[in-house]
Amino acid sequence: MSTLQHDPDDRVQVLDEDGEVVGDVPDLSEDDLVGMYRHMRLARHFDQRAVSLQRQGRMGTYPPLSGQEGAQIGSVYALEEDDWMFPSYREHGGALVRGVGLKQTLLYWMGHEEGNKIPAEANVFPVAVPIATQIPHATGAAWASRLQGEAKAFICYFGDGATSEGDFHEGLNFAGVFDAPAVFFCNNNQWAISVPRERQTASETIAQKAGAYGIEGVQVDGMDPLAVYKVTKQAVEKAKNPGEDELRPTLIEAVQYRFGAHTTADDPTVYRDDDEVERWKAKDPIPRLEAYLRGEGILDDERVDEITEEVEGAVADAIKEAEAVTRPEPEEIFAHVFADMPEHVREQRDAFEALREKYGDEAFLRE
Amino acid sequence: MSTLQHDPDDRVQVLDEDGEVVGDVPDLSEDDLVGMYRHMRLARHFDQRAVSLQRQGRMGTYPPLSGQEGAQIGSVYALEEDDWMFPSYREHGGALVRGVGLKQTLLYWMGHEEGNKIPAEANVFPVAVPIATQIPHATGAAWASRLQGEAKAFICYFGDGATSEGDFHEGLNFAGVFDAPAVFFCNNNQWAISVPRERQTASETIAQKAGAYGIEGVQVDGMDPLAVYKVTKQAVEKAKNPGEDELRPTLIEAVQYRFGAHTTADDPTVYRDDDEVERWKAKDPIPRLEAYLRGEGILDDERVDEITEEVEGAVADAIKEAEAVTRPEPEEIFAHVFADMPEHVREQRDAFEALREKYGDEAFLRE
Amino acid sequence: MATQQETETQNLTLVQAVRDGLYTEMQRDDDVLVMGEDVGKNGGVFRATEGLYDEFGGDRVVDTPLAESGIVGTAIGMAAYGLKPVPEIQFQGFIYPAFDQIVSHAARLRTRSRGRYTCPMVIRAPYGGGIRAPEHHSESKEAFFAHEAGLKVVIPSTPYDTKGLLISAIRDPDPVMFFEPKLIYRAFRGEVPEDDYTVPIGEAAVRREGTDISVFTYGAMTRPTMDAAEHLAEDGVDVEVVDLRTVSPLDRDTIVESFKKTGRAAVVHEAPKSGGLAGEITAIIQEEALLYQEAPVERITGFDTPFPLYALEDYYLPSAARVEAGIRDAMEF
Amino acid sequence: MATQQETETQNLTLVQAVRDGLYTEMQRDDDVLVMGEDVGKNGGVFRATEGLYDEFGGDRVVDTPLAESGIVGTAIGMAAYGLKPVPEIQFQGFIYPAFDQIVSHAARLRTRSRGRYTCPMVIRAPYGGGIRAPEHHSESKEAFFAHEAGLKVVIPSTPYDTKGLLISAIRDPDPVMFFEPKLIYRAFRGEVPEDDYTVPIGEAAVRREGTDISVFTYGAMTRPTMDAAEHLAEDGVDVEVVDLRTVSPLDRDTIVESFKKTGRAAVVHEAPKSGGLAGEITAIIQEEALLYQEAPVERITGFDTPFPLYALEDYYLPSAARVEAGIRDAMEF
Ligand SMILES: Cc1ncc(C[n+]2csc(CCOP(=O)(O)OP(=O)(O)O)c2C)c(N)n1
Ligand SMILES: Cc1ncc(C[n+]2csc(CCOP(=O)(O)OP(=O)(O)O)c2C)c(N)n1
Ligand SMILES: [Mg+2]
Ligand SMILES: [Mg+2]
Repeated sequence: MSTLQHDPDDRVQVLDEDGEVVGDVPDLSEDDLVGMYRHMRLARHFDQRAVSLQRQGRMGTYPPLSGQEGAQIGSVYALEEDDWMFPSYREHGGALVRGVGLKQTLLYWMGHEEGNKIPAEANVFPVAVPIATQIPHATGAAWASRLQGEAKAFICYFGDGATSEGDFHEGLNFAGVFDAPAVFFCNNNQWAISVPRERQTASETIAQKAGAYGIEGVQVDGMDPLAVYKVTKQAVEKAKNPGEDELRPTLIEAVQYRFGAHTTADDPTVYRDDDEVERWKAKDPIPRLEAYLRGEGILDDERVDEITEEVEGAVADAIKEAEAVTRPEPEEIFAHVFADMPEHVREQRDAFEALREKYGDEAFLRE
Repeated sequence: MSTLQHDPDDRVQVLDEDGEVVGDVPDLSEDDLVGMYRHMRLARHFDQRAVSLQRQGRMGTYPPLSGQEGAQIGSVYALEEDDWMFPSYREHGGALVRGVGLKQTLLYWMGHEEGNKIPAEANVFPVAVPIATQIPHATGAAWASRLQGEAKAFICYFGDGATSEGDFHEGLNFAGVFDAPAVFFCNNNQWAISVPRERQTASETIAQKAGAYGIEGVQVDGMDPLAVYKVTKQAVEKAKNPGEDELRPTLIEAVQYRFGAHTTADDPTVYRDDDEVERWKAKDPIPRLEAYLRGEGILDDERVDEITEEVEGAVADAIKEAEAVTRPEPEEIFAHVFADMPEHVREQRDAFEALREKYGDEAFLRE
Repeated sequence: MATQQETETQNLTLVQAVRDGLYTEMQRDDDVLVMGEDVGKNGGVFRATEGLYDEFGGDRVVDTPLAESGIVGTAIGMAAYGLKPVPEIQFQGFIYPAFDQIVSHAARLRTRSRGRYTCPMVIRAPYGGGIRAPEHHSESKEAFFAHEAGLKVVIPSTPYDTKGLLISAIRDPDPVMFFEPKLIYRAFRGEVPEDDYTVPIGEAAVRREGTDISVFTYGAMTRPTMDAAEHLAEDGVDVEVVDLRTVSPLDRDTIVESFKKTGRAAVVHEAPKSGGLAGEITAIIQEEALLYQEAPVERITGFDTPFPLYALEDYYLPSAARVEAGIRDAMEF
Repeated sequence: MATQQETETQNLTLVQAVRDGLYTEMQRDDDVLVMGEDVGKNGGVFRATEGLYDEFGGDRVVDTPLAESGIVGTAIGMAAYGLKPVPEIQFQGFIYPAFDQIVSHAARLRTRSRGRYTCPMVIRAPYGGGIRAPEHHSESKEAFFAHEAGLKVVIPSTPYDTKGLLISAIRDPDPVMFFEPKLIYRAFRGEVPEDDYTVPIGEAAVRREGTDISVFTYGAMTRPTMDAAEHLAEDGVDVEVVDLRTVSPLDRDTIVESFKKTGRAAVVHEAPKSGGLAGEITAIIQEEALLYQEAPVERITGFDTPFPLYALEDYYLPSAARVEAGIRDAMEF
């Protein structure tokens, strides 16, 4: 029986909270296992640095991901080169693996238009801030790909809160009807800002919502990167080569927790207990994978120290590079509205430039 | 076990296609049984006359209901006096039972503003033309009623096509979360204009979509008025007095067929076979209930003839009254935009009246 | 015997020209696909896609579930992935569930990705009143879309323009809202070339030259406007009628040039007055040509009320009589 | 020692005045309830509902699922059923999923039922740029709502007006869009009576009298406009600043009266230029007072582009310098 066909109430797990093996370990090379660990460490360290940049006024609002590395890294490792990723706004970790560099992510949250320019070689869609809106996009792209005879998978990320939006419903329903090769990956981190999962919906699991669309749903321990990898891998494979009478799309509910604030503008102590946070911190995906890899002899102190150093270096470099980027020119506001700039937009740009010439840049910038 | 707890794949039935009893007959007085029959006949006859009025250019576009009387009449009979009804645009039969007269319905489809004025004593919401938009309204009203400590049920009608809209999802999800005393009644008549039920969603039943909201779903033979009554009654009772650990809302999928066109503007022969129509006509709810009532000795030829006569008289009267209503005055356009007419609206009204005075009514009417 | 001329054009209604535009472009470009409610086997509730399903099959003429946000949202994904979807929204009044996808995503995908992703998509919808349709079926809310940067908004008024503008819209690298005046879907016929050809987006057409007053209009309102102009001509008032054809971006050059010639203007649209295109056009005129202005620009529009049920719709819609009265006011100022 | 005066007013920020307005009206009227994302325990992402959950409980201060159409759609049902819901949309940029419920239903329930059902509801949403917020968080799209008959659209700019207008909006028998300028949520404080009081919807306020030019603005743009006016005063240009406070229906009397006095005007808003309120105001001015007009009405607005990421937002928003330059242009015409 495929993992996906589990009763949605069963939560798939490979490693328990101590990193002990409790399920079938997926087939991953040592390189991949270490790669996953390294990427999770990188995501965590980046996250901590990003939060502190924001605190120091060096960056705008930022949505932290700590606690969610297992789901992000575990799932993107299950993708192949030419598969596609449709993120929400919190998947910097996953996007990094898929080719969106840390500098780019920093620039985005620093408010630079350049931060929105996904590198040409990365099959990643832009960040989606309006909740759940990326879900129909992923369905549409997946459908288009299938119409073109390709065998690619399209993974789409969103939160538990997003499942309440109409676009979740319409996106998954279209995927079922048009048999789109999509993997809908719900990062159920228990909270939508201050609104707890139980207030979001009366259904017992989010995975069971798949039934409404005639597609499979599965719940996985989202803080167990190997379980996430396993489940996603199967969903990706099914998207490309479904069995007889099987529809391609899957809804994965990855049960997890965000350790920090919703964004740096949020104070979670207002709505949740420290106790709860501590209980979930015991499930931290990083020590869990590390314990397993140490147990398998794949990691030791020396390698871990090396990784720590690499990770710190990479983040420090990215910050340096991002901070070296100067404020974009105002013409960037006008540059990409249409392929060809219409006359009225050009006039607005020119009029503004003339004013700026006349009064100086400072006249237009608030301190 | 409550009927509602049936496996959604089981379709509740009381009478088979020949009117033979195949399930527990609900407890209904002879008066109610005859009343249901009479109302179904009235709805059917009204429908036929309305279609012919439209053909003769005496009425605008009209959405026929023939074939769907069992679901409409069966379900509204399960309501109590102070329960509420939120229709789509096809429930003239049900609305009639709830106090919206035939004349009113005719005026609505004749394009008179007055047709939109639900009588003060009828607990019925206005027709909802934009698909599925009435679903959150019903949830909101039901929720408001519960907040006020009332024990009323709110039934909301919509089609199979409507289940694809985001508002279906959001409306049912809110109902689950806020435990609203609502009954969501899906008239699955197999078609959304030309789009068949299978193209609407990949889920096997519509009833199973209830699972996404943690509420009960049930599939009923929508052309069996007694089965519809039974299921709706239980849902209404549960809405008012749920059992321990039971949520109030229910999703009912009433499986049925529209015999005629989607609206008088539609030609169904373009997209469906006569064979199919004939197969479903064999399930016609009217002869089915009639056969049962005759078998029980509740109806005989004489009573049926009386009813035929009553029904024809009532419809003829309604048409006469509706056609006697003259074109409303243009000021009706402006009358109810706000409680108090703003100055600019008043000026537009007055300016138009002045022009009409000057040039005569005909100058503004196209032939 | 058919002449050369006759074999190369067809005499089509406006809705047939829509169909012909879709057909022509789908023939030419395999990436074009049509999707929406009832567009397939049924050929569209107005028959705008008639026969396309048989011609191009269910993968390119797609009956979708009843969900406008899903239609536009998946079309955005398709467009970003290289196809050229032409979603139909059955009536403009049912476009609002898709409003978020249109304004937050379709209109901004190019900007938001600095050109990496684009959204070459045409959203078609019949708009406007006058056909005794049920509630919510008579909306004329082009102004909502004209206020969103990143969208072009096209409204044809002749069969020839319809095909040519639709083909331009499909070839446009950016999203285009294509609103079709359903009141005149079948009101008259016009010669339409069988081949493919384009009418440029963003260019107005002077339908009647005149020297006394410029009347700017579009879509179904061109007819009462032309009628009023002809009638006024009998009284010696020489009206210039400009059919805008694209309401965003507006053809400011043509508007201003015409106005400079006449010094008086009216704008006719069936959309509500407040916040409608007439205000925008008035603002442009006085920005560019105040010194030429001899009278206030008359706004001859729908009322600031919901569109009434059909028994009253003739009063709501600007009629030739209202247009004429408005023009006379401007002339007599 | 506190004087009589001091005990009866509080010195509040604009967002505190929102909270105070909600609190005051919820105290007075049990039918009023607040609903939305994070409005309960969290007190709103801007703290506009802080403490209300503790005060009034979870039935009247309701954390909803994350679904804007559901929020507004259920609020319509509640309003029709006799309650007075005050739904919050977390940012104006996230109101679009509810657009259909707002324009197709909230705005039309009274008309569509000939007064049998009504929709006394206030939809609150913070709007506008300037706070270094992420994408889609800086929208200023009041014009969308001003074009829909059946909606009132209110935008306060002072703490005093905020409370008084909010109370008026809650007591209004029809739906009101209440857009709060989040840029100035905490920018300054003002005296706000502790008691309940109302500021009438539909009345503009003259913030600064002047004789040379009338500048019409609202919301967060009142500040750069006042700054520009003060600065121009040093050069002898006497600017009248009119804070519209309600953008639909507009206070045409005040607008026209002011313009007749000065003969010149500018409109300042951060919304995009094309199809923005400035066009509507310009049209009204020339309809009512063309003969007084000495210069084109200057439109000093956001650009016709999507709102940029925050590194560029200062350029996008009309600054005092842009307002001043625009006014000078109008003066020198
Ligand atoms: C349509 C829309 N509504 C509201 C918001 C404001 N908002 C941003 S994140 C968020 C909560 C999202 O919760 P969830 O989907 O669980 O994702 P998470 O942030 O927990 O990863 C809200 C309400 C938004 N961005 N878009
Ligand atoms: C939002 C919206 N989209 C499209 C339409 C046009 N339309 C009217 S009825 C209909 C089909 C409805 O099908 P279903 O929900 O199954 O109800 P039925 O008519 O079969 O009773 C469509 C597409 C509409 N009224 N509203
Ligand atoms: Mg979450
Ligand atoms: Mg149906």
